Amino acid sequence: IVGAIEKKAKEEGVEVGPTPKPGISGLRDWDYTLLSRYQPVYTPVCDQCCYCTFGKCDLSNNKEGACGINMEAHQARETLLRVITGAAAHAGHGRHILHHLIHLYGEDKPIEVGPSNLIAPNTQAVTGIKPETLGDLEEVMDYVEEQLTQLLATIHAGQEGAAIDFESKILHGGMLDHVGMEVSDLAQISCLGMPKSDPEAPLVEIGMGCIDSSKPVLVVIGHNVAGVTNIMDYIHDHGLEDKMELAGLCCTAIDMTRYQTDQGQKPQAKVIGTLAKELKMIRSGVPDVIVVDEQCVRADVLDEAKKLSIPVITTNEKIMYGLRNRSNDSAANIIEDLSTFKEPGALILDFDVLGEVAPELAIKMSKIREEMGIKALPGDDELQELSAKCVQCGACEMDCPDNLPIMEAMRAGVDKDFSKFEYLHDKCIACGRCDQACPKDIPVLNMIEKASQKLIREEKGLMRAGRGQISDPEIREEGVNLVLGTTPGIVAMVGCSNYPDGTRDLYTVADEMLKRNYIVVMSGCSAMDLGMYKNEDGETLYEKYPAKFLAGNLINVGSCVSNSHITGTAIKVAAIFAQRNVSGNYEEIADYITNRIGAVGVAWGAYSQKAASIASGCNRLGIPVVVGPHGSKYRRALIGKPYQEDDWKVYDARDGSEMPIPAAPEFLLTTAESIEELLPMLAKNCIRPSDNNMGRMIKLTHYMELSQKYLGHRPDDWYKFVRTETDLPLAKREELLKILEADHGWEIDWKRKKILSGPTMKSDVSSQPTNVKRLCKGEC
Amino acid sequence: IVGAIEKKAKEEGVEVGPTPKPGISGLRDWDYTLLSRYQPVYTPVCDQCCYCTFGKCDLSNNKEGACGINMEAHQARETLLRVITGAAAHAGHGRHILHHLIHLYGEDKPIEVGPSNLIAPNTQAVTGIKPETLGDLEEVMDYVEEQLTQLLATIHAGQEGAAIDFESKILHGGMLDHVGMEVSDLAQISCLGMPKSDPEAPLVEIGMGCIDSSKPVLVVIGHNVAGVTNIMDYIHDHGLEDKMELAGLCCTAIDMTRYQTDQGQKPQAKVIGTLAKELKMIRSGVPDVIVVDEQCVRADVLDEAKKLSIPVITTNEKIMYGLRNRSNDSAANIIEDLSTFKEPGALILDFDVLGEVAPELAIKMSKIREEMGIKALPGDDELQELSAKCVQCGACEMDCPDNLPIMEAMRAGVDKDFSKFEYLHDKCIACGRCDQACPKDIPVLNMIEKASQKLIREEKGLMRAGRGQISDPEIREEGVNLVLGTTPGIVAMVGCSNYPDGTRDLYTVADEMLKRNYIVVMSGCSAMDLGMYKNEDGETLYEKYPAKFLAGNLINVGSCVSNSHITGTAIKVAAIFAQRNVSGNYEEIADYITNRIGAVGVAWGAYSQKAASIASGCNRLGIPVVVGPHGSKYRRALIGKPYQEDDWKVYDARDGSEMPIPAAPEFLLTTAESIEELLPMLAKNCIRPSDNNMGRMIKLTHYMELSQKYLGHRPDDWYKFVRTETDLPLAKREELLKILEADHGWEIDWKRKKILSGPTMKSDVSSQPTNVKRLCKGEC
Amino acid sequence: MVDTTKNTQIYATWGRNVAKPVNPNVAGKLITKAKRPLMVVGSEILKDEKLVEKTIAIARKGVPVAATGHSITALVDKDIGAKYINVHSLGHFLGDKNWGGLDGQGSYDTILFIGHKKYYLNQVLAGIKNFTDLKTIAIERNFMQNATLSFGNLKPEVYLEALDEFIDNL
Amino acid sequence: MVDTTKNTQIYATWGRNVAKPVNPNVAGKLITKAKRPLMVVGSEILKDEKLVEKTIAIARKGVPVAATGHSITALVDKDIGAKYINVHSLGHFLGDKNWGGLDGQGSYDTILFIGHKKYYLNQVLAGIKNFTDLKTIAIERNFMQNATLSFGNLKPEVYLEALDEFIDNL
Repeated sequence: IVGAIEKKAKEEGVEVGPTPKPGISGLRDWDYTLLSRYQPVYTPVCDQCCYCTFGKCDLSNNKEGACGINMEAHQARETLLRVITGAAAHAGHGRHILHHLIHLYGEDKPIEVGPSNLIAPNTQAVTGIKPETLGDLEEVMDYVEEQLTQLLATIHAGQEGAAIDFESKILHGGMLDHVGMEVSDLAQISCLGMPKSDPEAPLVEIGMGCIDSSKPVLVVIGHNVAGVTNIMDYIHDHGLEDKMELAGLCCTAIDMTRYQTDQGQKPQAKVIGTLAKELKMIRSGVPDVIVVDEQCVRADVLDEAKKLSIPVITTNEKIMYGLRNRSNDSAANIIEDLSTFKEPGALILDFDVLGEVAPELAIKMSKIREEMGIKALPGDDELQELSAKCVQCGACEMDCPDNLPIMEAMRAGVDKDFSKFEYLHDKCIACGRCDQACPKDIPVLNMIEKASQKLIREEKGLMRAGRGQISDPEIREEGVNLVLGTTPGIVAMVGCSNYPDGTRDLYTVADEMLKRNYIVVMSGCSAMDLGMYKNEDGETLYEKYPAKFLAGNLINVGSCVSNSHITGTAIKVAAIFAQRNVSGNYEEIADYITNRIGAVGVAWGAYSQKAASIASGCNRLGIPVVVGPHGSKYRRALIGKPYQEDDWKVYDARDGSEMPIPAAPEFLLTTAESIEELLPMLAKNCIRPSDNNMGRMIKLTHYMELSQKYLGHRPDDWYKFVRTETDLPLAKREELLKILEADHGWEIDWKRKKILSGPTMKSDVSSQPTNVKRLCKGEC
Repeated sequence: IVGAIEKKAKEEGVEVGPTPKPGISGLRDWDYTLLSRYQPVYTPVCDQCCYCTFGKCDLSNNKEGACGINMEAHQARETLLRVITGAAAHAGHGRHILHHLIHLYGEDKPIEVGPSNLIAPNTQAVTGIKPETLGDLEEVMDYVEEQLTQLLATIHAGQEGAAIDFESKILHGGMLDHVGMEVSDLAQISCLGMPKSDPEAPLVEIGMGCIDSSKPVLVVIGHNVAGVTNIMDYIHDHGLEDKMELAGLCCTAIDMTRYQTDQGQKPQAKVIGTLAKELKMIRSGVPDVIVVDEQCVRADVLDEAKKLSIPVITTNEKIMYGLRNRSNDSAANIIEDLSTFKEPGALILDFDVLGEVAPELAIKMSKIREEMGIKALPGDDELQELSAKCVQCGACEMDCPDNLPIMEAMRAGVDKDFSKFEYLHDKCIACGRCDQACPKDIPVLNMIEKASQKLIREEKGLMRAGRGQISDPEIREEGVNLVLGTTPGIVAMVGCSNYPDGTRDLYTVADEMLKRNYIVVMSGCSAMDLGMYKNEDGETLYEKYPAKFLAGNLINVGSCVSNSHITGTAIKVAAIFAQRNVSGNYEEIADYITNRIGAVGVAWGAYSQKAASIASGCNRLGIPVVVGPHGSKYRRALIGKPYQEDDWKVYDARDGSEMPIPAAPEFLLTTAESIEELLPMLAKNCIRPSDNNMGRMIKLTHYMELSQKYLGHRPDDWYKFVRTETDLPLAKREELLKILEADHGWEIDWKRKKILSGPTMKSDVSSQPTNVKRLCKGEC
Repeated sequence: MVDTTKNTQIYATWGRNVAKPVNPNVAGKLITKAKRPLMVVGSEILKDEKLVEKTIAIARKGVPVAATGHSITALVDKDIGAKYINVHSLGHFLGDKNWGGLDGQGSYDTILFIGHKKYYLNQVLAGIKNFTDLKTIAIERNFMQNATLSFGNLKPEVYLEALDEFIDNL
Repeated sequence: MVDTTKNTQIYATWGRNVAKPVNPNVAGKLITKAKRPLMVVGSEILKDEKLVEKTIAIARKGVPVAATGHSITALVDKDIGAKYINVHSLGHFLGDKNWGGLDGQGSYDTILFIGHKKYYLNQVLAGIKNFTDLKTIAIERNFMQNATLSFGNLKPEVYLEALDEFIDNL
């Protein structure tokens, strides 16, 4: 099979590297290189293993279970399972939408994603395939599915026994995830008229407050826009745009607003928000019909909707809710049955039928539900009564994932002070565990929502529609600044809405880094939440900052599967700016990125297995990722030891000699406690060996300033990043030289303001840092 | 894609049914039919969910977690995860060996598995593909991998929310498993000279006692024989057969003994035994080199082997143990490094290198280890000392999966009575949890093994080498007896060695059912353990009973992947005896089997996820499976309610009318407490609606006799299976008629010894029971 | 008075809902008070003649008996109306309000367990615990964490004493 | 004397190894006896000025301070030598015998925790519990089940009292 790739490549004059379509062991040496510097840190979520029926087994204190596995290896295995689950979610999505689009547009439909030649950087780096048509993507998916099956096989009892090899498999799974995501987005961008590397992608209305509940409201939840486009077409073809509201939750919402906007058209839908808004939206009683597709859809949608007489339509084999398959029925019959509540919903896998049923049913249900006088949230008067029911047992707070102060709100509620419920609103991720916990059956979540109606009505913002990948010309323009560090770095804010302290934190982080000229890249739920806040001038950050791939710009690449464009960007810098061969040449590309591209991923509210696989895919490329404190429950971090000098050395590719490098990034995957801690971490971990003096100076300045601003002190380790006096922040150069002399014993030539001795690293712009011996001169 | 299948089928004159390559929803209606009669019964292994980082969540009392999923749906999801893990293990194995064999023999190598036309019953029923060459199997694997990825995707947070649809997905995963297994075995039988539907497959030496430890001993552990065949070739080509011992553990052992025996050659290796023997074998110190491939290999092999200076060679990407990849090294270098203990082992993915290294290293290590005087088990004198160290704290018994009476053995050991350790030997599955638990670091397992040396030396038996599938001519001969019930049923004893009360139970069950003329089919670990016991005449059951596909015969189909031939047999009966169309016609085939083929699977020692997926694949075909009590930890059974009359009705395909059927099988998946309970269950659950009077009489006789023999009573429900007097056991007909009259109020014509009224079911041999409305006359 | 509540050591946990350790007299009174109790007897009683005796003694006090596994072999002619049933099926039927019970008299409210393998019974109990409102009482030698109430882990001799006390309180 | 051992309710379990509930005086004495203690202070102390005070009081008794998150903002000029470190990294380094500690004086033996989010600290502790021999003591408002020793769940006012008593016993 690999032979065929090389043959095709030869015909096209493309050079194929050593590892097209790598198997599990294909990049193991590279993984071992990374893992020797960044050690796995295991924080089990459970001390037991319940995989097979020898068990369950108690593995505490790294004991062995009945199959001989120890805690360390099992934790790595648990992590691998999460990663391949995430990768499968994306790959499954990709395969589904690819089937669907090939069915509609044929195998020969060209891939069109903007003004790029390197249109599938992840795919090409991994598989060696340069896809040109939808049909070409099928072979890519075959490879991903084969490898995921191999990885899932290793989860079985009695397979891998070594934590380190599970770790290598984790990185393999993460890499596959980015290929699966890329295929998904390439296919849909090409066929569904989505923006193509467009810095001027339109702004989209977002927030619960932007929904006009006086109209029929059709709400779509999920990640896979395939069927939703038929609904949008129907609404458009029948001129229903003004007669109803079409709004989405989660990434389907993002992709709805990308649909048919590549020619400057207006987005045809609104975004409600993230997974954290799902239950709140349903409980509001506003939706007249709910359509779900796949991924990040609450499992209780049908139950919750049923209580409020909202019909639910499932449209994807991954979520069917036990509903009857009506795919071969007429729209009229289905609408009749659902509007008379014969059944609480239907499974419709035929998207033409779906396209008609969903909007028509919404229009019909709107009247019916109004006449029924559906009552959703408690009335003003009830809030006090409900508060009084509370016996202050603390069950809700014990069960709340963030242990929020609910009892306090109840106490105040007795005195008709509901402000404390309002305080909870933004911090609450609307998981509903409080409701489940309350022995008095108090609808805690509904009380929070009711008390926050004023806030919710004001939840109106703007999000830039997902622009797709960064184009080759953009890379050509900005690549050099990234590699030299004069653009201080890329901060990619991705992932879900499981924030430790509310959604506003995202805004704070993005604004701070944008002001400092970092490129901030958004995707998925984070991209949505960022659009919910406005500055003093009433502007969202999407309005405040431009959206090119340039320092100080704010980019939304798109939905969850668009995350592949973030890694794709790094690969493109290596391929286009540095002219490295891409095809099947993953290790060299990853090595280049590791040493030269200052990018950090942040998944501050990460909750999902997909976030774990996305992060692992970044990690294999040497891109570090920080997750919020809930991320500690991913069980496994990759953290280096800055105090172990031997770990921070690379080869100089010019002659294969060893050279010391700064301990940055310090980790590949870790957590932070608060955004105050996060901000200086971001700056510090954008430092790379390849920084020139100007670049290092800029990065160090931000690191030191952010430490001062958010942690109230100058960081202890700032001097370790100094190679020469020109690396020092200009404004404080003299002061810092004094400290270097006094506290660290460095020798300073005060006349010329030069460092004579002290630094462990030399400043040599022409050095070529690499972790891979074979890439050194005279090696191969 | 499906279009292509139908086109090819048309060219070949094959009719393709409605569901070639079904997606997740393709057979959902059939699943719902099964699930309405056999309800999921959830017995959680944990009350919590730790899938995503919203959690962990407490789901006790069927509460909802943070994503909205409830306990029921989560348990179904947990089960699905186990099932697809098992299916992936087989599919991953299949893909690996298929790649390997295509690499060696080419895409056009014909599939040759014996005198059959229907060579791939599972594959053809599911995919509609009739494979003829190795290359044809690739498309089959593509389908399996695509579907497994789709199923793994549904494990992700925020996907399926309904338990019933997870259940349908479980059955889908099980079905895929049998396709993956079938591909694996078809490929290896075709290329590796394995017996081809051979009732005369040779007998193989089995047991720890049959290893000559005075010779160099090379031990192979795992399931995938691909690399092992190179070792066998090397031994053969270099005439080393008599100079060393080659022995295997787990299914690799079974497949080693199948290798090159299809022309009547002698097996070239010995079988040590199951997973439960792995640790005992290593701890004995006998192996000089250990080679592992994949699946059911203890995770501590390397650690345990290292302690006894046994080099370990890993040969498969699924298990690499962190060992250095020496695939591109010379055999001499590797042997040098391992024999000087520079490294504890090596990863060798090049099977030519492996073929040389493993045997040569074993020969070399044998001398070295002898000279070193490696001491493995404690000496006779030490046993008492170690017993005396025991403080009777009970930690070992608390941690033993079977809570075996270890303290008692220790107490007796103080007085030099080691018989109680001997008693533990056969009941102990050698998991080693006792060792891990002991606060005094007493090597409990080694003590058991040492005390049982005499027993172990006598552990010598014979197993019939795996014969592969049941051939078409065999089906033609026996099919009618199975459908009419005159051959009372097939008892398939499969799966692992996690028995509740020792290995001998298997022998008891098989012998009892064989005596009663059931066809007993063995595979995998069960096939091995059955060969370990001899009757009074010193015969194993494999010697005592013939191995044709006829009543009262004992068949070993082969290794774990050969389980596909058991379901394949049922499919073949429908296709060949009943002339039902097979291709892409899964539902009709399953419906036929459900109503007409008296087969029960028993996985008495099931421990693995593979056992769960194998069982689920049987279940989708309507074949019931009983697992031992440890199987309750699979979390989910499928059990019907015999007292709910409406659940036990089918259509008569002649006119679509409803007809009552007996409540048999009563379950699709359940557990039994002891083999005494199991035996009558087996007989009862072989009863089918299609039994003719002779068949029903035979089956009922066995059910009643086994109840009497093993439970000491006549079963309460025997009369429910009586349709007419000729269904009654002949010897007791009069007595039973009296009971029917007296206790159940049936009307009897005593003159003609006829039942006049009473039975709920009619006896009508020409009725055509079906669960599928569309298969009734006038429906389609 | 035997204290059966002291040692509740376990090997693994299910979650936060754990059986309350119970003393024999309390357990006995609860069974007496139950509207519709059922004693589920497992095959492990066959390993000890004394256990068989005590099981029969409990049954004679009027507690209906479900005999699982092959425990029926020791109970079949003892005139206590013991009925064989598979314990996994029983777990399923117990959660069904429409089940007529072993005797057609309707469903049960309090279930007593004796003579079961620890790992097996804990699974059956995990189902009952999470999906039904039934009260389950384990009078086994080992602490059964998924019951509503359970004896702790007991020494063999203490266990027999505890059963006697339990019987006295019926 | 405040009893901090009563309420050890938890939402979820990890397994059979659970923190021993500890009283303030015992916890205080253990820290005093420790060869090389370390107090790890989380950002949650910033939510209550009183907590900051008590943290500083503990430090003043000679316990070295690792400030995680942004707790350093309240500790930086207090002359207690507090050093910032990420708590996840700290968990990693603590298990490394070759780590020189925050002050270069070598690794620690007893770790005290205050001011952390419950779910976050329990994860860090899960790592320390399973992979190191360190003794960990949580003097938090909530029962931290993965510590070696922990206060139970406390009311705010009781908690402050408990801290005072702890400080008195240093």
